[in-house]
Amino acid sequence: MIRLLIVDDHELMREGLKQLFEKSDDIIVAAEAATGEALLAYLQQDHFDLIMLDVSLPGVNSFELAQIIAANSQYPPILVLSMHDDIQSARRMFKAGAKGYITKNSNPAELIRAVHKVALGGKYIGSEVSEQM
Amino acid sequence: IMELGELNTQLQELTARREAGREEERKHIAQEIHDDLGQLINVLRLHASMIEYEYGGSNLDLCAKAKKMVEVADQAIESVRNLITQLRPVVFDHGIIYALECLAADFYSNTEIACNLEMSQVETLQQQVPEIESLRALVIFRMVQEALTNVMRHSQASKVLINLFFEPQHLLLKIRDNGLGFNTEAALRENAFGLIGMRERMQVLQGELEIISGPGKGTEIRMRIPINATKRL
Amino acid sequence: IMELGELNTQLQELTARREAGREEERKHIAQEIHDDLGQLINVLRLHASMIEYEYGGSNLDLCAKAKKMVEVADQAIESVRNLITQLRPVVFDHGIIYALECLAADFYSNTEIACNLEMSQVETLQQQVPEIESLRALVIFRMVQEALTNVMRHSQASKVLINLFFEPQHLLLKIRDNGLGFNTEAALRENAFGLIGMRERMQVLQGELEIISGPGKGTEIRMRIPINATKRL
Ligand SMILES: Nc1ncnc2c1ncn2[C@@H]1O[C@H](COP(=O)(O)OP(=O)(O)OP(=O)(O)O)[C@@H](O)[C@H]1O
Ligand SMILES: Nc1ncnc2c1ncn2[C@@H]1O[C@H](COP(=O)(O)OP(=O)(O)OP(=O)(O)O)[C@@H](O)[C@H]1O
Ligand SMILES: [K+]
Ligand SMILES: [Mg+2]
Ligand SMILES: [Mg+2]
Ligand SMILES: [Mg+2]
Repeated sequence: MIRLLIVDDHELMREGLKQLFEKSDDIIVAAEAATGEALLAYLQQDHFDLIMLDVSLPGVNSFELAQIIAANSQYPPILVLSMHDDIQSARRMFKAGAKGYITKNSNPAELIRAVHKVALGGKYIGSEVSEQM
Repeated sequence: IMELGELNTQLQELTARREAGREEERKHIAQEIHDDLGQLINVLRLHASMIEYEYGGSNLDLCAKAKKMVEVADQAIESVRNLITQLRPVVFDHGIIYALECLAADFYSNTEIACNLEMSQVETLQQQVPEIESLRALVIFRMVQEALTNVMRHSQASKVLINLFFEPQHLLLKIRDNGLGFNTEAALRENAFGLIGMRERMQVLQGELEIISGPGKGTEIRMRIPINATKRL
Repeated sequence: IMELGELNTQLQELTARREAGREEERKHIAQEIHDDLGQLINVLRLHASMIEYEYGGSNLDLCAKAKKMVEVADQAIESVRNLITQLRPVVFDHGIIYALECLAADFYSNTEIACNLEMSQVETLQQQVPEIESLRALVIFRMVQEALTNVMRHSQASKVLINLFFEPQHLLLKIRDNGLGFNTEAALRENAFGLIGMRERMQVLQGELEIISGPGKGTEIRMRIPINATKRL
């Protein structure tokens, strides 16, 4: 079972993602956070297999946040969720230590595939982004 | 009666404020489009694609409707992305170097004029450049944008080189094209508002601007900008 | 070396161009949001409500999803409307009188400072005012907006009166509040960019601006603007 922590400031987005992952037998949305602080607090309290991280949390430098999380080997890998499909932004987030990057308008099958891949220790680059490489 | 010098200072501040106000407005609108509209459209797309995913196999009509919605949502997302790029150059989020890299790449893909970005002492740059106050960086970015627009519209060049380097306390920036060139004095006499605007912005940055060109010689725009100017914008 | 007069003319044109450029940009973005995004979201909403209508009875899960999508689409449509109102004041579509009416109503509902709009010779106004070139009208609108912002921020007034009337070839516009008032000379000496910007815009319109105020006396801004100025903006 993959325990997923969803981080996005938009409630409707979190709700949609939760509905999607509910359909998948081996993924469970174990917690959701709307801010960077809530995310860090969850990481102290509980165990997760994957963080799905929105790059655009208000008032948060997502590059630095990813760096902090990636620097701690106790913490789960990060799959970045972004509105944008630009390679430069993906490169930056990988440089910060993220293991996956996928755009918010990806199809359910791809979202699920990305979660599996990164949670199991792999890397994932969303098709919209990798097409440009 | 006001003196010329006094008038000039006041006008510079006015220009700076106006420039800053305009960028603030752009930033605000881009943020609203991104945080609000963009997210809502992504949520719509997600639901539509879930319908397609779940019911697509069993119900053809529903599948077709859901597919259509996904397509429409994708168009809307594309439109949101374009608006945001127009409004909010990445310089706000990732600094001037990254912004210039994107600008050069976009310029090439829009115009097919080869556009290279050369930097020397990249480490010093990377260390010092983030310290440029973000509004200051944005003004620099807009000037490069304006110079490139001129290259596109007037130069008939086949390539343009953006050169960024670093002197203690100063950023040096050159934009050079291999196009037709022009008579700078004549252009300025004819109220070249693009160029005058660049000169004005440069005064705001307390830097220096040189425009070197002549018929048949291509054009080079040189800027020398203090990194930690005394005045904040 | 440039003369003061020459410099001034050039600066006025530069200001006019910049102001016009800024409004053009706003208009362009508003149009894109409206024509492109707005339409696409409406299409999405339509499809979602069709799914709800067709399948809602037989499938609870689908019904809930479709309902949700309609809700989200409605939010997105609201967001589009808000963006457009911010970007594109109604003056573009319905002329200055209507725009000022909206402005006064909005001002009252946002601040609870009573805001009345008085017009005399309304017929003449209605006939002549639509002829004001739309960019010119927009500049006037922005000045009233700026004056009202000052009333809100600085005056502590309980009411403000906007007075619009008509002289052959000129529009007269007064904004008077019953608030604290201020020392105009002192304010201008301290680089009052809002007021200086108003004066500058008025030069662009080739009109006259008077600011009448004093501690305890309330404030009155008077504008006299040629309707058919020789220069178009
Ligand atoms: N890179 C260039 N190559 C050739 N000619 C140029 C170049 N840059 C500027 N010019 C010339 O200088 C003139 C003035 O440029 P300027 O940017 O001030 O005005 P513009 O581009 O014509 O209009 P705008 O106000 O929209 O910028 C141009 O019309 C063009 O003739
Ligand atoms: N209606 C008013 N009632 C009282 N004081 C006013 C009024 N309008 C302007 N002032 C005074 O004049 C000053 C200058 O106004 P101005 O609009 O130039 O600047 P501001 O409103 O302080 O800042 P901004 O540049 O954002 O407009 C204000 O700070 C305020 O003290
Ligand atoms: K599940
Ligand atoms: Mg977000
Ligand atoms: Mg130009
Ligand atoms: Mg003000």
